[in-house]
Amino acid sequence: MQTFYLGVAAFLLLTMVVGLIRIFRGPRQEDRLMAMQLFGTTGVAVLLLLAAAFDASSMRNAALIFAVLAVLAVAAYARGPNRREKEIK
Amino acid sequence: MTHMLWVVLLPFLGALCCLILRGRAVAGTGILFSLAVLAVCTNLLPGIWTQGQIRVELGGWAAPLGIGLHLDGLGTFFLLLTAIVGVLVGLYAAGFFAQDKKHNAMGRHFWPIWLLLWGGLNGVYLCSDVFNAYVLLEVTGLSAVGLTVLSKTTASLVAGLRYLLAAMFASLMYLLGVGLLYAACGQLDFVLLGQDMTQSPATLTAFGLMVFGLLVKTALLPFHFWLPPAHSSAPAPVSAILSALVVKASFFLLLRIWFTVFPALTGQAGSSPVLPPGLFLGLLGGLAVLWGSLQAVRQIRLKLLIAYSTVGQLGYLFLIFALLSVSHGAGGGPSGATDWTAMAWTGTVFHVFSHGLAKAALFLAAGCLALAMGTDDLNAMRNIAGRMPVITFTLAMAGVSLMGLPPSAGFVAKWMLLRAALASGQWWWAVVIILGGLLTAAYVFKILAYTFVPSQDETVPLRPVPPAMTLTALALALLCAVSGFRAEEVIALLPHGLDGSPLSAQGGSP
Amino acid sequence: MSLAPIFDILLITALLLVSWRLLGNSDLFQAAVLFISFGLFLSLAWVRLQAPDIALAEAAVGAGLTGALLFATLKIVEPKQGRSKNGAQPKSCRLDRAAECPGRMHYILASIFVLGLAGLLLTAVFSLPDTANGLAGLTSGFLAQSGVEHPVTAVLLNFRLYDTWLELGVLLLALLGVLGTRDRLGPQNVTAAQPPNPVLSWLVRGLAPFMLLATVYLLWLGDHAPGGAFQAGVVLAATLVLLWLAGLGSVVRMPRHAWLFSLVAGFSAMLVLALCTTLAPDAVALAYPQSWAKALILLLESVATISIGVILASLTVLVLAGEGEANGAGAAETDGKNGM
Amino acid sequence: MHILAVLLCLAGAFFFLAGTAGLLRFPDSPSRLHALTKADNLGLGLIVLALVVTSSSLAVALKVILVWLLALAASTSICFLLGQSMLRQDQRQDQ
Amino acid sequence: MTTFHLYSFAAMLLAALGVYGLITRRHLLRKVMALNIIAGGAFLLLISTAYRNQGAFPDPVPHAMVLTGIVVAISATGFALALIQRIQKQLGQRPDQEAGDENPDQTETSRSGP
Repeated sequence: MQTFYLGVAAFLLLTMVVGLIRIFRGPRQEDRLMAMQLFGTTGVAVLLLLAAAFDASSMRNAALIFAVLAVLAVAAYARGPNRREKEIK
Repeated sequence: MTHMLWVVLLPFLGALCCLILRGRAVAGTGILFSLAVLAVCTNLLPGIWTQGQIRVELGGWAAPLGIGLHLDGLGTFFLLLTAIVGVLVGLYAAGFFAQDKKHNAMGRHFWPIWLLLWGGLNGVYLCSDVFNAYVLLEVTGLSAVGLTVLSKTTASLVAGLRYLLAAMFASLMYLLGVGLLYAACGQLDFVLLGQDMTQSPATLTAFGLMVFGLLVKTALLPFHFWLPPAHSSAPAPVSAILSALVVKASFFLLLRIWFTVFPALTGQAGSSPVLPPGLFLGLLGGLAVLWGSLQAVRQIRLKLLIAYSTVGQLGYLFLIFALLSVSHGAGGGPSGATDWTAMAWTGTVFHVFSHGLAKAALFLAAGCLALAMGTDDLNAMRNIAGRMPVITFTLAMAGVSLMGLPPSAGFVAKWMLLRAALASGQWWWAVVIILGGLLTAAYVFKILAYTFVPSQDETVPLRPVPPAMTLTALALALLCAVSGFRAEEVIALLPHGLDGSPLSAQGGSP
Repeated sequence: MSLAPIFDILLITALLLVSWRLLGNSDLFQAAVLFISFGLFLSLAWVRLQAPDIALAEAAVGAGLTGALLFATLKIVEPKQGRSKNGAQPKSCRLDRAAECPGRMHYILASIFVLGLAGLLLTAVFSLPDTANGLAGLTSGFLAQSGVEHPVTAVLLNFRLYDTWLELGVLLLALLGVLGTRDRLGPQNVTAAQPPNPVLSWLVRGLAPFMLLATVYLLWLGDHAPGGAFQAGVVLAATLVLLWLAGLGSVVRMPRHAWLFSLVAGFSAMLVLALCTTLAPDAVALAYPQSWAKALILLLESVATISIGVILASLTVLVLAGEGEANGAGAAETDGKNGM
Repeated sequence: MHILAVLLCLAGAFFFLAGTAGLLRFPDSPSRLHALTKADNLGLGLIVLALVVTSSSLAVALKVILVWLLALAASTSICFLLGQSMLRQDQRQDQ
Repeated sequence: MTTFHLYSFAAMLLAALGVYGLITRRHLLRKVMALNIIAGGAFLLLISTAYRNQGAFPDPVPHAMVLTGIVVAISATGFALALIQRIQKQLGQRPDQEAGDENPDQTETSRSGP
């Protein structure tokens, strides 16, 4: 079972590497952030799988923190229009 | 006996007090703590005198596991220099930051950061652990940048950012070296690492990386790019601290890494590499002496001139690596070598001391001038000699020491280095030292010449300078000269310093 | 376990690819996104190398705080990020005059230098033995006397407490440095320049209790398992920043004295320990009294968690607020209404 | 039990693959966003289910489920924020 | 190729890449990122070093060092970014002006206006 989990984790990692293309290409910033978001979720899955494979419960804590704090960067990005932009309008 | 952790504890405690207090109490508290630190440092002197070196294991955990503190004569010299300059700069700062409201706001931030910096510097002089040294490098680096940007001018912000990036880069290179060293040797203590250091690609690379990082931090010639803008755009007391003290801390660590951690690689323990790395450092140092002084001659802003002078004067410090690499590489009996080995050490330590005092005096005097005239352009300094004689005298005294003219402390330093160079048969370093002295004379006389030029309009009003500021600058310059007059006493202290200096530290067990 | 090398190689490819691309391309926004991904891949590497302590910290720092910091700076450095009609980057942020217009020579020299460095580093690493115990043996030998059961916590809070103390000083210094360049003394009443997004507020309201619980949990965990002051501190910091972004108060609503106290609490607690142990005639500097070790470590860790959290959160909030520092009255009102 | 877990895991991996494929192949940003929101939550959900089935204790199972729920909430909000941000920009460009 | 060697090789390559980026990239923000990549390399070296231990757990000392390093790195990064912002703000107006007497809104708005 351990090998199987590792295999699935490796596969998910592969999808992440392939998904990098969307970050490279864009074209919109939101596309890049979307890819990052998919990375985040995939990363959580990989962490959970590795936790199961290595039987290390502390890795699940890392997954938990990961799952939640992915919001932080996007929230910092999508902070509504700047004061400046509003003034221009 | 006083515990040596006090020299770290007290400044930190002071920093916290200054952070929490508000208003006029801040400067008073800062000065009070400065005096206390000076007292503690003086108090440590007898212990070093009798025992040569002191070692403490923090937390009661012996070296490979825990962190040790290690104080010897060399460290004591640096501690004392920091304390003397620290107290006087503190007194100066009390006047400087009381000028107006804007400076008041700066002063509120100055004291906590400066005292944290002081604690970090003292920590470096006690340090005996490569990773602990990394954290201390970060403490000193971040606080130095924090002080640089206090004036909030664009120039100082840009200089501060460049300084920060250089410092981060330097400490990361150092950390990379620490990682390799730990991977190869499995421990972190200076003395223990030095005892079973072997030559392998990993340790050699670690050595290179750590030295590289420290060279960037000490601003040796090709890596000096961050120093002149940072030191010249900071507020005057900060410039004095940066030039006199902060660069010396990374130099101190370099001495430790070079002579204590890697004695086998630097030709200290008999085996001599084909091309001693010390020669390379000496070469860069020699170039720095000439190039830095030459640049200083070309400047027309006083603070920038003094900052370039720092680049040049720091070069002298690196001659010791070249001088000593040959001495031990030759494998001659220590009896013949000790004589001028000791001279090289004495000269270097003396140079650290005299340059620290003189450079602090110069920057403080420049600060007084800038306050009085509103600029530090040399052209504006016409006839300043007649109108501000004390400051001009300070500039002259400090300049005399930098040049290495006879009665001053700088003279003793350069004389010792010169004799060491000649006695060890490396006359070319003597040429560098003399040439550097001449160039230094050129820029010192350039400053003085401007102050004596009679000016057309005598009416440009000068802002009054608080006596606390002029007098502290004068005190530093005089101290520099007095320690030259009293050279015998200071040198008499040095053998005790040498007992604990890395040369013999290998013999003593931790 | 034959699949492990495949996983390793994929992970390393990803790390190198991301960092290469991050440094290479011209779009700063893309670089920022890649930087966050870099943090993510790095924490996978930490987990793979059995360093869950690091993975926990990296999850909060790499994916959370750094990303927020970078996006905030981008907003100011490149206000027209993404939808740029004139893609010119502001000149002002290229301060390195020597590199202002780097010629071919610059690149060639840099390449030679870096290739040499890489060769040196790879040779060095190649010469290292496959197995070595470092200080692991000593650590586990003295673990029983340290007062905690988790070796990393024992190293941080007991064997090498001095480093941890100084490191809290570094944190404090970074914040003091930032405050020194500002006109005001703290993040009090600093608000985002715009009303918070209602969905975000709703989400954060739900998440915040979980996160605060996770902070306490991680702190408590540090005694016997991966976790502890650092991890709990960075999670607390990220939570506080999230609260601020959602317009829910956070560090900006702390009374000045409470805020100042939390900043210095961790550093001072260790200072007090150092003072007491240095002053006491028969004590060893920075050594815990044997029977008190466990309790004192827990106390120090709790205080350090608060300090790390508040310092990092204040730092991030100040950077995030950026030009919004001079708070608009409207935003302040919204903030007041939603304040916790 | 194991077979069920293996199947669930494979299905989850497939959804992640589909999500990545959608991210790469779909022509415009909104449709990519749609593909993403479904794929990653379902993928993670299935893998979590697999881990729950094989988990050694109730605590582990609950924690894994908690991770999934939190990730669900977070990713939904992220996608909403991103969609909103795209919409706002499009409006601005139309003006 | 052991796991240790694989990851420590990667670490060294990352560090070298970071140095290259630091030297050749002009934008300050990217220099900061390059520094963080060097830091990542240094941390990876330490952690892979710790992984070599054959005992029950990896060597905890490098783990502690990296935890310290991560927090140091994030605080220095935050400081650097704050400085970059401040410089940008001040350069957006007139260069070499004192920070005390500035009006951040005016020039910023006019500069970013269409």
